[in-house]
Amino acid sequence: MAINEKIPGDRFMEKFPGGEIILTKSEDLLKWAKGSSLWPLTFGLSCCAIEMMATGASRFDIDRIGSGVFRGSPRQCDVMIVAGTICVKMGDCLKKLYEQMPEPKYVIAMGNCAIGGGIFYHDTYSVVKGTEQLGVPVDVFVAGCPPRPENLLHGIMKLQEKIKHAKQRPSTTDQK
Amino acid sequence: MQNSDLALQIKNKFPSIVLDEQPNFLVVPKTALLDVACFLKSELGFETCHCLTAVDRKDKMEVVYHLYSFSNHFMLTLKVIISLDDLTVESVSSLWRSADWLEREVFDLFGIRFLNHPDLRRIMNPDNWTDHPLRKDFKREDFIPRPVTLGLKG
Amino acid sequence: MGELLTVNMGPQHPSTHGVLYLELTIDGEIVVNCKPHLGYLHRSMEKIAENRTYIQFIPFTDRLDYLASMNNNLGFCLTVEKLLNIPVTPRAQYLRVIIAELNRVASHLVAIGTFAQDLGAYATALFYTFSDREKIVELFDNICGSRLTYNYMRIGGVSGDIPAGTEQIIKDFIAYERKQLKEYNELLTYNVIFLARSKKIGILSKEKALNYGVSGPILRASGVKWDIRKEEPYLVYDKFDFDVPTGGVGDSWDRYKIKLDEIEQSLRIIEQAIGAIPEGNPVSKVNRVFRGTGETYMRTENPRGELGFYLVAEGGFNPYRCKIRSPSFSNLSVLSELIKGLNISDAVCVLGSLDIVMGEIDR
Amino acid sequence: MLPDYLYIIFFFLLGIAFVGSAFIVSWVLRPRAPNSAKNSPYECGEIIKGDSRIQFNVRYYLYALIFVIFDVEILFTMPWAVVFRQLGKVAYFEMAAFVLVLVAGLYYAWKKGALEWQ
Repeated sequence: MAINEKIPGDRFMEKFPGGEIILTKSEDLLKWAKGSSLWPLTFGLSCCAIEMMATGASRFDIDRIGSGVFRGSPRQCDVMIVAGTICVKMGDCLKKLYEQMPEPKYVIAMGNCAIGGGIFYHDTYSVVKGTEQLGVPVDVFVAGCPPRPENLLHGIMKLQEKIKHAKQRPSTTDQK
Repeated sequence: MQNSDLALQIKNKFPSIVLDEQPNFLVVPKTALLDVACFLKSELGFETCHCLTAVDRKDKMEVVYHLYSFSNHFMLTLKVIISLDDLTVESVSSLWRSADWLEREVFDLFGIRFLNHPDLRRIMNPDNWTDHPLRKDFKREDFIPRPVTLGLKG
Repeated sequence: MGELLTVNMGPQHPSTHGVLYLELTIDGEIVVNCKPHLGYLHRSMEKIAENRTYIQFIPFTDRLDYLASMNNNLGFCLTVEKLLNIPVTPRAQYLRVIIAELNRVASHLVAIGTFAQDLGAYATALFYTFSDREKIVELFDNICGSRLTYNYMRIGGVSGDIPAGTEQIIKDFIAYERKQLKEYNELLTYNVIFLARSKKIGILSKEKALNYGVSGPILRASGVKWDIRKEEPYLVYDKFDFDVPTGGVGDSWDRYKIKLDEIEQSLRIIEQAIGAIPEGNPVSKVNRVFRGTGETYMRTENPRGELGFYLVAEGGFNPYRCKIRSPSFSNLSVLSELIKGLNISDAVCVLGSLDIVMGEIDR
Repeated sequence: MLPDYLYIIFFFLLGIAFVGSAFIVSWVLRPRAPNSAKNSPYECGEIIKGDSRIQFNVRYYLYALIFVIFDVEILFTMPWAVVFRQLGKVAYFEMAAFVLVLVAGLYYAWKKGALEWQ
């Protein structure tokens, strides 16, 4: 057996002949750890929050992909799931909370309202038309009104892929 | 218990005021609102102010009170007409505590000032806003109207 | 009486059931004063209503009280039918009653789960009640294709008939849910810690409840026997016999127990309605372009209280003014009076027992 | 005599190294992008109202005191619990007496109302 026979399906790890030892770069190990333990911030705004709770509940079980620990304070979170309609009054709170999250942080815009105002795009005076308008960089958009729990799980898996395959260390200073 | 005998009782209690009686609501002049409301609450048993709102009729404003009496199962709709140049009316929050927040919301969305209301400030919109959104003449540049669909001409 | 500290129990908080901002002034652990700030989910629904036709506004009513979307749809459609006096076919009336009561059960299950979570039963109760709710939500998924925002009711009936096997699914669910209710009573309702945490906390007297315009389970918990489905029956509620559970003292435990009993009553209604569904098409054949003049006010029994719609029409396709009287708005106004003098953990308990939904408060 | 002390020193250094390595590794690996909003205190997203440097209520101190007592008690019962089978009956009653004294202290604090918040 060749010394660095690749493990099928993942180009990071190479298997030693004995099979017990796996050789990988520390960078990839770090990315794998970051990706599989994304702690979301409890940031439910409106109807999508109920679907987020349903994803957290026992049937769709967000714990399978490692991000079931919903933290209350932004200091202990990795991902901010913006679930619901962002209103003008809530806009600066959202911006401040995003700033207060420690560095490797990601944003999932869940639901049409968080993506681009959704059903409240026309004839409203108090709705921010999407998270991007607040200057908060969004990593994954999960469409739907509200998106089904499977969509949210798919969105989080897409984020995990994005983290694992990120080329250089994503520091937000040059993320724009 | 119908609108008519209610109007009758109010008329003989306050002979001076001009009461305009419609099929399903009563219109009370602005000045006599507080004493009629007191009378309704104390003698006629209207325990709760179920809903309080305003309608912008472009040339005048209407403040609409839905008062409900649990004892005789009747929902009275009381209206007060306000002219556009003097948008103030007496506050009934001293009688019914539920009117407190409802009046704050009407002030926030319509700009009608409620006199001697305990804490009259905006409830829905940020405090630094100056315009009142639910008025018919509400104009803003970032207000995106829905394109008129071809089918229905509104 | 130490120095007072102002704490923001702010818009982003795990136990405020949405984006509610309570500015608490506390002395140590005791809440001295509470000042609620609303508007963090104000999506200008009433301004939208003035630029939409009656049918186009129905999806927006889903997003008012997003835990009981069917009941909001029902409330709005009944108001429009009363305003434009549109007939409703008998089958549609029975379907509406069954589905509205199922949605009431689903909404109360969420309220019970989050209330127990607020008292420290971290997520265990939530998992139980959410797995029950999943059964109802899956049923709604089969009936109208969506899990949360259904847009199922139409003016004059419902959008589509229920698929073939639905009666049997509902019957199985009723049997299953009754077993679950017994389990909740054993597990949670008479649990010593649960009683110690919620008995005698946030007592709401009858007069104060009426004065603040409180309605729904909270009013019944304070001892007022009042249910719109009994007092002013709409649809076919007068054909079913169900009783109105009222509580004793009006504390947080009573408000919780009322919701459990109401689930039992809703199951009874569904059972009787399932047996008596008449045949016929689910929506009345009417000219689908609705316009009219006049004004009307109609209220229905939402899981959280009396949801009222005040519609003013001036002849156009769109309503001239649509005021939404939301029950949680008045229920929440009692909060600052109830929690003066309690400590913070009890304030969270009272807020949980009031069971508010911010989408309906901020409209 | 000396080697006995060596063990203690060795374990002491091991403890420090263990804790220190955790700090050092995380200090090396974590990205650093401090900005003004991140350093401001977290108040649920809202602007901070009032000042947090106030005289705290004395109740908090009483709670902390009672906690420290029972924390120290566990500190002593832990090594005993490891070898209590070999120590025989006498050590058992000794420890029981120690625990009973503390329970009496708790009973006194409870009846005195130190645990009530009012």
